[in-house]
Amino acid sequence: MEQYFIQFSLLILFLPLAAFVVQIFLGKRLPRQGDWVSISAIGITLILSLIMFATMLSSYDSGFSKEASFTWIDMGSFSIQLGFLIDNITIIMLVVVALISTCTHIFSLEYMAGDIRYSRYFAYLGLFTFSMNGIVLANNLISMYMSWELVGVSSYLLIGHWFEKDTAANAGKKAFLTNRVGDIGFFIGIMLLYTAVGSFMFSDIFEGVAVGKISGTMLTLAGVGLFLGAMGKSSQFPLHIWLPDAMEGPTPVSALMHAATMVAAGVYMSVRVFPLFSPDALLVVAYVGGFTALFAASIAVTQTDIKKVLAYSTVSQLGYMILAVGTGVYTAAFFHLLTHAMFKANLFYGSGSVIHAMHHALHKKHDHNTDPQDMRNMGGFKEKMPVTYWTMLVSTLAIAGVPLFSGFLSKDAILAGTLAFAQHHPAHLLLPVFGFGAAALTAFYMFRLMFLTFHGAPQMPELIDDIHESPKEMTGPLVLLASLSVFIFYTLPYVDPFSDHGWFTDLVVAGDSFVPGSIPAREIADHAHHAHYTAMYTSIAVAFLGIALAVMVYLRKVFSAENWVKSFGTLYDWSRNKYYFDENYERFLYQPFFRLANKVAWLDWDLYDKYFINGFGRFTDWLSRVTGRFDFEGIDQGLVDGTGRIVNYLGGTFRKLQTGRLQNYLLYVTAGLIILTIIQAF
Amino acid sequence: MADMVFWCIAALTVISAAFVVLNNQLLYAAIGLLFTLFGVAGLYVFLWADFIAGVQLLVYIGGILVLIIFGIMLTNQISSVRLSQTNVQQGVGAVVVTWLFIFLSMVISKTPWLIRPALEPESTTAGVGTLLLTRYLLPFEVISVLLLGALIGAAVLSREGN
Amino acid sequence: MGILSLLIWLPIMGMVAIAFIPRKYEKYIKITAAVATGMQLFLSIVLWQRFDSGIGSMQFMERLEWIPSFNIAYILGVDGLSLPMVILTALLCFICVFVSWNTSKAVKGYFALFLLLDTGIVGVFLSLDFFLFYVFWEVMLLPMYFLIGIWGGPQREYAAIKFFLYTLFGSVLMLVGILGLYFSCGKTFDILDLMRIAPEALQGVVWWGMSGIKVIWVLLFIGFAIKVPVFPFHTWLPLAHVEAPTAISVILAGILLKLGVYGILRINYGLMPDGVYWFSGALAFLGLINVIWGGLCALAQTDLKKLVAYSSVNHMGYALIGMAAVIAAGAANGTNFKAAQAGIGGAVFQMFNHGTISAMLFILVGVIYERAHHRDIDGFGGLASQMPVYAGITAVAFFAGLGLPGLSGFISEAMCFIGAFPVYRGIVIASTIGILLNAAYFLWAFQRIFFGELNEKYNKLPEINRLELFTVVPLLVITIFFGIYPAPYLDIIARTMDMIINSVVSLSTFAGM
Amino acid sequence: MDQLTNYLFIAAVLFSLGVFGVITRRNGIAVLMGVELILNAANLNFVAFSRFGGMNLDGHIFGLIVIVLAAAEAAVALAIIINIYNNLNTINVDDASSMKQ
Repeated sequence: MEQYFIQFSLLILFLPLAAFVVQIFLGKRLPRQGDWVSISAIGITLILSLIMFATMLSSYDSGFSKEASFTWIDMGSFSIQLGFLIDNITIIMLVVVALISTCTHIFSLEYMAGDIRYSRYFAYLGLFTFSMNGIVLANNLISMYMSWELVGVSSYLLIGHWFEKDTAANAGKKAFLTNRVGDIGFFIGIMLLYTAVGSFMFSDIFEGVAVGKISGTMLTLAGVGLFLGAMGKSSQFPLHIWLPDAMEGPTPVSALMHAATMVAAGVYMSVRVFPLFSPDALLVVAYVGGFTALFAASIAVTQTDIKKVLAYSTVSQLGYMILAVGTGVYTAAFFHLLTHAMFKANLFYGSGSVIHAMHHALHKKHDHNTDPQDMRNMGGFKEKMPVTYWTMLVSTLAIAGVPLFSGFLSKDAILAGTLAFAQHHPAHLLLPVFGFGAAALTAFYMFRLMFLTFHGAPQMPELIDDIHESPKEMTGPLVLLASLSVFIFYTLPYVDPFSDHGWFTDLVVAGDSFVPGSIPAREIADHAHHAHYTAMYTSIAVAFLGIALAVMVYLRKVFSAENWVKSFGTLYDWSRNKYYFDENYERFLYQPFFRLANKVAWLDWDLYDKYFINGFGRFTDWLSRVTGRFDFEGIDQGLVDGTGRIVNYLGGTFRKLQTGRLQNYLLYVTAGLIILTIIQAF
Repeated sequence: MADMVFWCIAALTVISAAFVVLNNQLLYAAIGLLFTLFGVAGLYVFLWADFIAGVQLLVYIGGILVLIIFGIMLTNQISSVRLSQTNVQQGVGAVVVTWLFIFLSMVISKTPWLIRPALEPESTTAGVGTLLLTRYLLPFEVISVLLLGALIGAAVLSREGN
Repeated sequence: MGILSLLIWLPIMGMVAIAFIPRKYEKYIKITAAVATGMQLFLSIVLWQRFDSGIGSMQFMERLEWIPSFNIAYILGVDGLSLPMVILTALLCFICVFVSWNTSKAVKGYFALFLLLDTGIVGVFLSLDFFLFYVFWEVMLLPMYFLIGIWGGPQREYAAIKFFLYTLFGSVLMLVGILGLYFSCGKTFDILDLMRIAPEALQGVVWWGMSGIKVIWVLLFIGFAIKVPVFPFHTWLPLAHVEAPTAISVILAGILLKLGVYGILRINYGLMPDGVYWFSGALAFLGLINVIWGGLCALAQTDLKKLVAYSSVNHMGYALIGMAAVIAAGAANGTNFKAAQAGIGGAVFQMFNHGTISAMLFILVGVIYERAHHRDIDGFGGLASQMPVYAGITAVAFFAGLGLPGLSGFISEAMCFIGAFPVYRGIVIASTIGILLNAAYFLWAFQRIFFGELNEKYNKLPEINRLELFTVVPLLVITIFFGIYPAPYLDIIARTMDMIINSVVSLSTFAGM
Repeated sequence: MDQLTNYLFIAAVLFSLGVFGVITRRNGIAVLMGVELILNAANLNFVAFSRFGGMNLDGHIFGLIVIVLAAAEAAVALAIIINIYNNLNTINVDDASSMKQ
């Protein structure tokens, strides 16, 4: 089958785009607003991805790689090749994208039913899938960057799907602009690499790095530049502000883009270009990732909006992955990306299911003021929504890092890598602290979410009778993804729940960095292996600590949450208000910026143009007045009119000769002629 | 013989020209003009200009003169007694014109005229025709357009009730 | 008469035909204009088909003596630099006839002047004699003055006179530069001859203690910079764009601004390669200022048309930066031919792309202005639900303006940056802020106009109609096509770009200075 | 008769008489007749110069053109005179002075 992979990839790439085009132009006129077009396109994509996946498993070759390129731009010297790079990472990522995308499509059938822009919604999903696959398949920086931006646009469009709400429109814009900040870094990184190496292809760039065409500070800067792009897309501190706001979009979109795939693009890209990160750049990556993991988790603890909790949880988990890239265990990062995509998408679908139920219940009560996403209005949904509850529980266990579930394996791999890194670089002890701290917090806030939503007494008892389980289109994806959160799917053909050893680790093997002087991948893996058990026991311990705390506070009510709030006053406020990031950005970044823009516009129009440029006009005007005066009074009145007056006088004298009789004139002429000749003759 | 004829014609021309400008009766003046034109035509013949002489007869006498006589007839009621007119500034005019004539005579007699030997007399019609249609084609066309314009203009101007 | 002459004189024929149509038959006047420009468009496509993109030098040359005593001739020719501009001109003029289809004020005069303008523009792009070039340059100016001054908005007279004086100022400097070249390079106006003669003839020429090359370069540059417009000479642009009728704004932004860049590339680069080395740093820096200044000004605007106008200032900055990259090919900069090609190719591509994109933006502004009778960005709101098709097209146009991949603007901007990066690293990095500014002002404006609750005043606003669609869609298609597959364009220009780069590199003695 | 000056003298006489007529006559038609005399004098000169300049036919052409002009002039002039007469009932040139200031 491998010989067909390129054709498959082409289909995988362009089918969703075709669906997008069809939906945009014909969507509203098709039966059922054309949702079947999108579903069938994405379905075929999924099938093709699965065929590729199956082929990969059957050949079981960790070194598999296939590349195809074509010349896109050729001006003689300057040329750009675009193409596909298909290896095991690509195939796994394709499956993730196709799978989550298919689930989202199916989930949306019910969730978005009756929406005024139903066909438009599916169109944008198609555009997103296309551009996401573009990132995944790229074998060069240019097409990756292009898809990167297109992903940003589809995110903009989908977040702003309900653009009548100002918050949604703002969130879309914020997402796009924040991403653009990262993209600028990405682009500068691309330019640095291209200038040094003369190619955009990953393989050429790696080769160039290996032979030292670019090294030292420049290489670090290029790496940081590329990573800036990843920070934007993966919502890392300090560019994390857009992702929580992005929850204004429809929940299935949040599951697809802002949990599983699009935000993971940053991680995917870091994994792809890992071989060119210099040690210094990696350190930056590690600290940003580690800090984000802890920082976002600390915000998630106090949020009351169910989607906001999940959003910050996503930021935190992405921080984990980035941390893993930074500490060198990038395969672990990719592993976590894979498992996280499944359980986080599932959590979002679960929250979507809850919100859907709340929404309908509130709708029935004609209550439009209560926020259907606020967990303080929920509670006791366990019996009413059993499927949602159980599937979410599985995912929560996975994300908390409880053994037997997928998250445990991947998180453990990351923590092991981080710990090993700290063991060999004791100066960076903070990194594992970030990691384990975030793990404890994750367990705590996730169970807080579960308890507040599903356990305890209903906070709004009048609603509870109208809360119903969601229909099959929504529970189907829930069940599917929940089952994919079980460890067994990742460790086959082995069945050891405490080791991540399985098809994934066999097929995705870390390669050496191309930066001269880096630690070989083999050595990093050995270090991580040694740290494995320490990390595992610690992580199980912190996870259970977090869970126990949540049980005591929110289930058993041994401690009162209110008292905690009081004793941690300032800290609570900060966390509750997301450390005032939005406010401070607004105050110290956006507002000064707008003021600058207004100043510049004022300078340009009201000062420069009005006084300087028009000043020329005024000066000329004044000058012309002065010369005009001189002209009129001096030359015109004096010289010209003076001549005129003299002529007038003479004319008065000579006019007497004018008889008006032609014959007189003729006589004068003849006489004059004769007189002239006489004068001439003598 | 030829000499005598020449002088006779010259005399006829000059005398009738004087008659044209001096006679008070307009009709007589016009008759005088007729003879002057005849005389000039005769002089043309002496100058071997047969074609011009013919044209002089046809156009001047047959056309212009008839036109002038018509003009006289139309602008003076036949019943009114004299088709006459009065002159002005005759004294001054005579002096000036005499001086003019003297001056011209001096120029004519004092100028050393360059005379080219004449060829045998022959008909000029063919030569004139060739020249008109070759070297002077443009003036020829222009003058014909002018003539046409003048005629149309004259017709328009003299229309009744204008 | 060759095809190039035909291209130039077709609109004039149309103008003469219109002169004979009585004033009251407005429809036939419009049809005549459409036919003239349509035939021109057809001819330009024929020209494109017959153009050999493997040759970088002039093709379809025409030559006639005009005023032999001053060595002035009627020389026409087309190469990879001018061909796309000619096609763009023909296309935009054709479209603009339909944009102004509903004009009701003095239709006859409007279309007659419009066709005269068309002739002037095509003439500038095709003429290879400096004198002829200047004549067409001025021919263009006058109809523009009347078109703004008579058919414009409330401040039209002020805008027209400002435009006129600004441009005339530039023309005068340019004329002085032209005469300087004429007298110091063997008294010829033939640009191709000058290209051979000038680089050597200008060596060591000193006027009033200044190098002759520098003086002429600066004179010509200012003349062209006013058209571009480069930063300190840009203030005519917002006013003229805002006050001009829609079709004229389209021509202004779509083509007239390109004349500046075209002139710099054709004349300054072609004739004075030494000056390129001397000036390219300043050029890149001016580009940076254009990008940042234009972006910030656009961000602060409340008038939609003014925003688009300032976005032109911003976008032309990228082209300037790309042009400066040409020196990367020189020995002093590591003979990076790739970068030079990317930069100058990007600049030339940016000319075309900005031509289509800004034309689209102005047409779209015109559409909304015709319906709502104002252009205040904050005065709309929620139009996306009322006019979905219009909103969609505007979204694509805005995205093209902010350089979204998949649309043509991205490729040219990226090429400009990539090309200039090796030589002007700092300037390029600073100007990437422009990418953010682009996105900020376009998205913010888009949100204020189209998102949010529908403004009650506009719940009866009609959707974009077929005629307007007909004017926008071709540009939209071009933008998307070149965004996906830019090769056809780059193939046309590549060899000519090579010639420009080579002339700069090989003829320049400045590299060692 | 074979001398140029003879013809020139005759032409001079005609010319002088024509000028005299134009200066003195008050009747428009008489003035016109004076003009005809002047034209004939000029014509005579043309033809005479032609004859004694080596039979160069250019003079004849000029003569012809003068004749044609004379015809045109006479036609127009007479039309004008008749018009004046119809409007003012006089053809004295002095009386037609309504355009005089």
